[in-house]
Amino acid sequence: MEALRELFRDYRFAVGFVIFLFLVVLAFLSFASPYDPIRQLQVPRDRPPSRAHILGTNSKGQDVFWEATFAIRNSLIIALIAGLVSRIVAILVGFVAGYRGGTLDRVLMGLADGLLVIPLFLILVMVAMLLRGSMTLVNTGLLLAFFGWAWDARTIRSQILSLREREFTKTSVLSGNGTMSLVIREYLPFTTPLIFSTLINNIAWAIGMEIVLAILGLVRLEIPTLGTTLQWAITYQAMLLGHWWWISTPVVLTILLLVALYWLSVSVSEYLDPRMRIQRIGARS
Amino acid sequence: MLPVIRAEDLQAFYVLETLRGKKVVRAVNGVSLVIPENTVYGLAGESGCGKTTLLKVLLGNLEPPLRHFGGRVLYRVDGEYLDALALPEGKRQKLRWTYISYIPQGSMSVFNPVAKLRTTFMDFLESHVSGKMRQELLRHAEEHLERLGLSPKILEAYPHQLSGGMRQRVAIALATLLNPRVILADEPTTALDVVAQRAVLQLLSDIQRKLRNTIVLVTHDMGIHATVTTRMAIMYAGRIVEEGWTQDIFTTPLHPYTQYLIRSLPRIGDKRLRESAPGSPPSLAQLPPGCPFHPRCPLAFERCREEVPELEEVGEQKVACFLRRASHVVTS
Amino acid sequence: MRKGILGIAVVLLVLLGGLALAQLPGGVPREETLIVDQLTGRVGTPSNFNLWAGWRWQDRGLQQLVCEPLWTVDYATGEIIPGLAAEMPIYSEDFTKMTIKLRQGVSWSDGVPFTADDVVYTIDLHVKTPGLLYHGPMAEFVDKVYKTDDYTVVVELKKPNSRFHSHFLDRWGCLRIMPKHVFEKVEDPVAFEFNPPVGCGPYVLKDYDPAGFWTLWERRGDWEKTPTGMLYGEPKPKYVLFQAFETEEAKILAQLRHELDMAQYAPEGLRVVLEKSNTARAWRKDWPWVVNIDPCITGIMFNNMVEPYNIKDVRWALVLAINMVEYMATAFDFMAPVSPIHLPPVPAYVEAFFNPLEEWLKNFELDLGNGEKFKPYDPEIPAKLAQAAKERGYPVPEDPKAIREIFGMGWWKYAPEVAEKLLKKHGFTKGADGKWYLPNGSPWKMTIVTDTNPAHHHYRNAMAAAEQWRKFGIDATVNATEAFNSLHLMGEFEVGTMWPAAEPWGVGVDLSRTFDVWHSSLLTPIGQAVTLGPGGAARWSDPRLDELLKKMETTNPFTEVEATRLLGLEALKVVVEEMPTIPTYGYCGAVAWDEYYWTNYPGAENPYSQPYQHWPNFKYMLPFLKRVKE
Amino acid sequence: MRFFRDYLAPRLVQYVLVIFCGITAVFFIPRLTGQDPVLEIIAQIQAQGASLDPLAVRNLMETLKELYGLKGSLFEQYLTMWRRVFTLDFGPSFFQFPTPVAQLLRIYLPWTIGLFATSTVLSWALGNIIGGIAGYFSGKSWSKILDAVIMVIRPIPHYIFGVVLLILFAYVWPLFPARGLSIGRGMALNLELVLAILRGSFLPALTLVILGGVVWFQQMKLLVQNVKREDFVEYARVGGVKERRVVFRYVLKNAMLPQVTQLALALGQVFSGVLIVEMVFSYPGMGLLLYRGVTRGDYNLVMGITVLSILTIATAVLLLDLLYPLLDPRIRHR
Repeated sequence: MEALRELFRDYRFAVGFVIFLFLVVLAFLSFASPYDPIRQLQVPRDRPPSRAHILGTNSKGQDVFWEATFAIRNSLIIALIAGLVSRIVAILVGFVAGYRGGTLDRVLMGLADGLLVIPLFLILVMVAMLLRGSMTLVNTGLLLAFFGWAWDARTIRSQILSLREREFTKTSVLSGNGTMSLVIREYLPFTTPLIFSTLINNIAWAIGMEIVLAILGLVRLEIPTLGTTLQWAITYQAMLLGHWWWISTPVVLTILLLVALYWLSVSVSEYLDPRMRIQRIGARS
Repeated sequence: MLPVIRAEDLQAFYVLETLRGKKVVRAVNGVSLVIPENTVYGLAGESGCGKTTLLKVLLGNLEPPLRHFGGRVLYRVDGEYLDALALPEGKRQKLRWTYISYIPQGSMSVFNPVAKLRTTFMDFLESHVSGKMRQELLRHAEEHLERLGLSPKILEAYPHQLSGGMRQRVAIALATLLNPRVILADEPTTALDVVAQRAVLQLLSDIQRKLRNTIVLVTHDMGIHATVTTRMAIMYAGRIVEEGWTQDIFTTPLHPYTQYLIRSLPRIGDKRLRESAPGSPPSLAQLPPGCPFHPRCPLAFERCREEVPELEEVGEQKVACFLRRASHVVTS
Repeated sequence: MRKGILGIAVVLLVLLGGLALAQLPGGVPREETLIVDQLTGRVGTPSNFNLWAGWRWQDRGLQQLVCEPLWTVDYATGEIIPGLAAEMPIYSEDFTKMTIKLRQGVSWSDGVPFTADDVVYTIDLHVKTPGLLYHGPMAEFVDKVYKTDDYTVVVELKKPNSRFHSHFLDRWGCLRIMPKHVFEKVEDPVAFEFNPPVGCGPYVLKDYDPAGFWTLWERRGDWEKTPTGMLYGEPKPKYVLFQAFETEEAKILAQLRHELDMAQYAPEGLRVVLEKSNTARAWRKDWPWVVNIDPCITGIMFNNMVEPYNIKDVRWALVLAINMVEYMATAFDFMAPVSPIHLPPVPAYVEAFFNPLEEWLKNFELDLGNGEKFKPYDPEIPAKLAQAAKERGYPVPEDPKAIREIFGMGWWKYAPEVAEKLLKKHGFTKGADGKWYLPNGSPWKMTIVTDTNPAHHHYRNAMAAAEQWRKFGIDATVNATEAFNSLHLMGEFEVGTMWPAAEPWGVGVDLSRTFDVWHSSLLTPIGQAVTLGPGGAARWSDPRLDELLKKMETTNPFTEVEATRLLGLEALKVVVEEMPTIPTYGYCGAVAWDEYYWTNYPGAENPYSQPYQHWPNFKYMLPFLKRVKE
Repeated sequence: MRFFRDYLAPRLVQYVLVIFCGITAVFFIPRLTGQDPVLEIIAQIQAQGASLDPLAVRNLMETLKELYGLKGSLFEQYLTMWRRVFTLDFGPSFFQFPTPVAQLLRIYLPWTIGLFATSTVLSWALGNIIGGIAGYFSGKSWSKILDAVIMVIRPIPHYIFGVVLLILFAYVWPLFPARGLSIGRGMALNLELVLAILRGSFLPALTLVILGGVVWFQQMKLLVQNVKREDFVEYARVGGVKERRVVFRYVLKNAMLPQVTQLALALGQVFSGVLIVEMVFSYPGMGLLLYRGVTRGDYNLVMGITVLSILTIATAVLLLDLLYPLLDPRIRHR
C-alpha cells in the first residue's frame, strides 16, 4: 500500500492510472451494452454523435460507442494474454540463460535468435492465415505471445549478464547465498523495471500487431477489437467520407491506451529502480 | 592551524514534491565544521545519517531534489574566504579538482566503462587545464601516476581490466590529478578486501604527506578512523554530535553514540559479542523531538526529549549532549 | 544540428515540390492519355504477354487493346460483335463443321496482313501443344482445320458441337488468334514471352513497369487497319495507361487529383469520389450510380453433398429465413437489383426470361407437408426495398418501372414460420433458446466460407447471410480464407458464397454455359476437384436438367433462337424448384469516371457500349470518347 | 584463439542452425494451410472466363504440379527445396507464373533494400540521438513536449499514418504522386530518375522513419535516464568535464550499446511496417510481393523471399555480433 501511495505521488502514474482505469471501465461497460456487438443494422447508419448515440453510428448500423467498449475489452484481453504469457517465458528463458550461461544459454538464445531472425511477421501472417477461422481472442493472444517472448528474453538475459559481472554477485556467491535468493533478492529488483518496460512494450506491440493483422484481414473481422473496428472503418472509407467519429474512435482509444501504459511503465520503473529511489526518498545511504 | 573549509550552520534538505504536498528530508541539519589544513579529517556515523549529503554540500554540488536551506560553506582560496554555495557555477567548476576534489562512494564505477582510462584522465585534464597540448597533459597524468607509485601503463587499460583495489587507487589518482587542497573521500575502502583496503589507505596517507593537503575521509568503520585520521567528527541524524582529535575521541568518547560506535569495534582477544546501539537511526523525514538520539540512548532523561542539545566545547572536544555539560560528570 | 536536418528537409521538399506536376511514364502528355484502373491489380508477369499459355493479367490492356478476337459478346445486349470474323459462324446441319468468314484488310501491328493462315495456324498449334490453355477443347473436338481461301476457314469436328464457336467468343477470355509470322519462328510457344505483343487491335505497347504497376499503350498509326477502326472509327486517346493501385484510398486520391480517368470501387469508394470531385460521374448520374447491367449473379452456394444441405426443403427453408430488405441493406446498401432466379435482372433478360417467368413464379408452390402449400414468391420486394432506401435518405424515384429497374423484379418472401415448418418436416427442432437443432439433436452450426476481400460481393453476401441466419437461430460464422477457391473446388465446405451460377455468354438467350456445370456426368465426389467451376462446386445434378442440356446441344443458337430461349426457361424452373444455390442480387460494378480530360463515357443515359475498362469490349468504347479541352 | 572459441565459434554454429531451422519452418508452414496452389490457379483461370473441359483441367493440373515442384512425397519436396536454396533457384512463381522467383527477387529486392535500409538506419540514428539528448535533458521543457508528442505518435497504426500523409501531401498539398513510383523499362540513370525515385520513396520512407524512430526514441530516452545516473556520469559532471563531452562520450556511447544489439534484432521485424507502407504507397517492394505470395499460396515465391530474408538477416545479426566487440571493450578484452 505504501508503494502505491508513493507511486500516486508521481503525476504520470496518477494520470496514466486514471486513463487506464477509464478504459477498463469502458471495457466493463460492454457487459451492459444494449446492443449485440456482432449484429448489424441495429441503429440508423452513419449518424454523427448525438444524445442517443454519443459517438455516433457507423455504416454497419452499429453504435460506435458501444462497439468501442467491446473493442477495448477484446483488445485488452488479447494484449494481456500475449503480454503475460510471453513475459513468463521471457523471464524464465532470460534468467536461466543469463545466469547459467554455457550450453544452456547457447541453446536458449539460439532458439530465441531463430525466432527473431526468421521474419517473424511473415510466419505470423502464415500461421494467422492457417488459423483464421479459429482466431478467437485467446488464440490471437497466444499466437502473439508465442512470437513475443524472444526479443525480451534476450534483453533480460543481457541485463542478467551485466548484473552477474557486478560486485554484489561475487560477494553474494562468495558469502554462500543460494541461487534462488540471489536471483530473487538481487536480480529481480534490478530487472523488474526492465521487465515492466518490456511488458508495456510488448502490450503495445501486441495491440499494434493485432491492428496490422486486422488490417490485412487475418483475424475474425466480426469480433470487435481496436484492429477490426479500424479495419471496418477503413473498408467503409470512413476517413474520406468524413465519418470522423467512426475512424477516430479506435485510433484515439489506441493512443490513450498506449499513452497510459507508457506513463505507468515509466513511472513504475523509476519507482522500482533502486538508484532512483535513493534520489527520490532521500539520503539513506 | 588554518581551516581549508569552514561550514557554518549548514542546512540542506531533500525536498520531494508530490501531489499531496512536500516531503522534506533533513539530511544536513545545522552543521558547523572547521576542517583544518594538512590533516586527514574523519567523518563517522552509521548509514543514513547524512554523511554523503554533507560531502555533496561541501563540494557545492546541490542538485534537485537536494536544496540549500541555510548556512555557508567557505573555501579558503589564496588567503581569502569564498562562499562556495554563492559562487557562480562556472567559478565553482573551476575550483573543483584544483582546489577541492571528490572520490565518490562506490568509486569502483567512476570510470566510463567503454573508454580507456587515458581518455577519462584526459577528459578531466582538458576541462581544467587550458593552453596545454594533449601530449603535455598526458605526460602530466603519467608523471602523476608514477609519483603515486602506479604504473603509467594502466592508462592504456579499460576499467574492467583492473582489480577492485587497483581501480580504487586509480580513482584516487584521478581525484588528485591537479593537487587539490582538499579531497573528499566517501567510503573509499568499503567494498575492498583487507589487503586492498590497506593499500588504498596507505596511498591516501602518502598523498596527504606528499601534498600536505587535507583529506576528508568518510567511513562508518571506526577502525579506519582510529588508524588514519588526526581529527574527526561524529555525525548522527544530520547533525555533528561530537568533534575533536581522534585520539581524544577514542580515549574519552563523550557522546553516548560515540561510545556505542567505539564499543562496536572488534578487539583482539575480545570474545564478547560486539555491542551496537539498539535500533537504527531515525528517518530523516520524521525526526523525533529533542535530541535525535534519545530513543536509543540509555541515559536519556526528560530534557533530552524536549530540547535539541547544541554542539558545545568540552575541553578540546566538542559534543552535543546535555549530559556532558560542565555540571555533569563523565561516567562511562 | 536539428536546424541542419530541418534545412535539408525543407530543401528536399522544395526540390521535390518543384517537380510536383506528376509526370506520366515515358513523358507522354496527360491530355492525350486515358488513365484507367487495372482491375486485377499489379501485374505479376510484367514482361510476359503470352496469354495463350496462362494467366497473364490480360486486363492490363492485352485483351482490350491488343487482341481482336473472332467474335466478342456485348454482355449488355447479348449481341455478338464480329471482330476478325466477318459474320456469325456457319454450322453444318449435324454440327460437325463450322465455317468462319474473316474480315478483309486487317493487318497485324507490325504491318503483316491478317489472313486465314493465322487462324488455321492457331487452331493447329493448339491441337498439337498440350501446354496451351485451349489445348483441351481443340484436341477433343477438332478433326481438321483448313482454309478454302484467304478469308474462309473451315473447322471439321470429331463429334457434333453446336457451341464450338464459344471457344472463340470473347467475354473474359477466349482462344484469340495468334500472329503466325511471330509464333512460327518460336521454338517453344508456351515459354515464349511474346514481348512486345503483336496484335490486330488498335494499340501497341509503349512501356511498362518492371514491377507491374502500370502498362502504357500507344495508338497505332494504321488504326484503320484494325476491326475496331473499321467498325467504329479512330480510337480517341493517343495513349492508354493501365495503372494498378494497392489500396482503395490511393486510387480515390489519384482520381480526385485527375490522375485517373476510369476506376472501379467498392460502393463507399464510389461515394467518396462522387462527393469530393466536381468532374466525376458514375454509370448512372443519380443514385444508385452503379452499373447494374452486369451479366453475373451473386449469391450463396450449398454443397449439395453435405448434410443437411442435400435436402431441398432445408435449402428452401434457408431462403425463406432471409429478410431480403435487411439483407440488401447489409450487403450492398440497396444499390443492387435482387433476383429470384439464377440470372441477373438486366434489361435483356427481363425481356427474355423474367417477364415470361413471372406468372410461373407467382404460382410456384412449396409443399410444406400435411397437404399444406406455400407460395414463396414476393413481387413486392422491390417496393419494400425502395421504401427502406428512401428512409435511409437516398433519392429513390417514385415510378414503379424505375423502381423495378433499380431494385429488381422480386424475390422470395420473408417467412420464418414457413421455414420452420419445412425444417420440422425433416426432424429439425427448435430449442427454447430459439436455436435450431439438427435431426440428430446436435446444435445447428454453419460455417460460411468466403473470399478475404471485404469489398467483394462474395464477402458481403457471406456477412449478410450469416447475419440473417443467426437471427433465425442458426449458429452461423463466416470463414474468410485464401483457400476459398480450393475449398470450393474440392468440395470441402458446407455453405459458401461462390457465384451461384455461371454467367451465360454475356446476356445472350443461350443459357448453356450457365447450366452445363450441373450435368450429372460432371458430378465430382468431395475431395476431388470439380473441373467446371464455379457452379459445379455445388455438386448437384437433376435428371430433368440433363434432359434439357441434351436438347440444347442439338439446337443451333444462331438459327434456332426461340427454341434455345425456351430450353433455358425450362432449365431455370428446374433450378429454382431445387434451389441448389441461392441467387441474391445481380453483380454491380461501382464505376467512377472523371470528366476532367475525357467525356462521353457509355453511361446509363447513353449505353452505346459496355462500361468497363477491364472487359475486352473496352476497345469499342474508345472511338466514342471525347477530349474535354480541344 | 580464446576469443574465437568463446565468442566467435558459438555464433557461427548458431548462425548455421538458425538458418537451417528457419528455412525448414518456412517450408512446412505454408503446406499446412490447406491451400492447393494448383487449384487456385485453375480456379483463377476459370473465374477469369477461360472455358476448360475436364480433360484439359486434369492435364493442366499435372503440368502445373511438375513445374511447381509439387511432385513426390513431402520429403522429396523438402530435398528439392534444399537443392533450390543452394542454387538460389526457386523455380517459377505460382501465381506470377511463369516468371522465375529469382527474377522477381532481382526486380523487387533493390527497392526494399533501398527503402528499408535507409529508413531503418535513419530512424535508428535519429531516434537514438534525439532520444538520447532528450533523455539527458529530461528536465527541460522542450524535452517534455517532444516526449509528449512522440508518445502520441507512436501508437498510430502505420496504415492510418500513411494514409494521412498521403491525403496531406498527395491531395491537399500535392507534392507527391498518389500513384506511387513510375519507373519505366528503359529509363536511363539520370537526375530525372533519381528525382522520380526520391519522390516515390519519400512518403513511405518518412512514415517508416517517423514511426520507427519514435520507438528508438522512447527506448533510448529510458536507457539514457538510467545511464545518466551511473556513477561515472555524475562523477564526470561533478568533475567539470564539458557537458557536450559528457552527453556524447559518456551517456550516449554507453546507452547506444544495447541499442546496437536491438538494431540487429529489429531487422527481423521488417515486414509488418514495411508491408503496410508498401501497400499504402503502392511501393514495388518485397513486402508487397510477399503478402501476395502468402495469400495466393505461392510456395516458391514465399520460399525465395523468406530464404533470402533469413540469410540476409542472419548474416546482418552475425555481422553486428562480430562488430559488437569493437564497440564494447568489456567483450573485447575479457
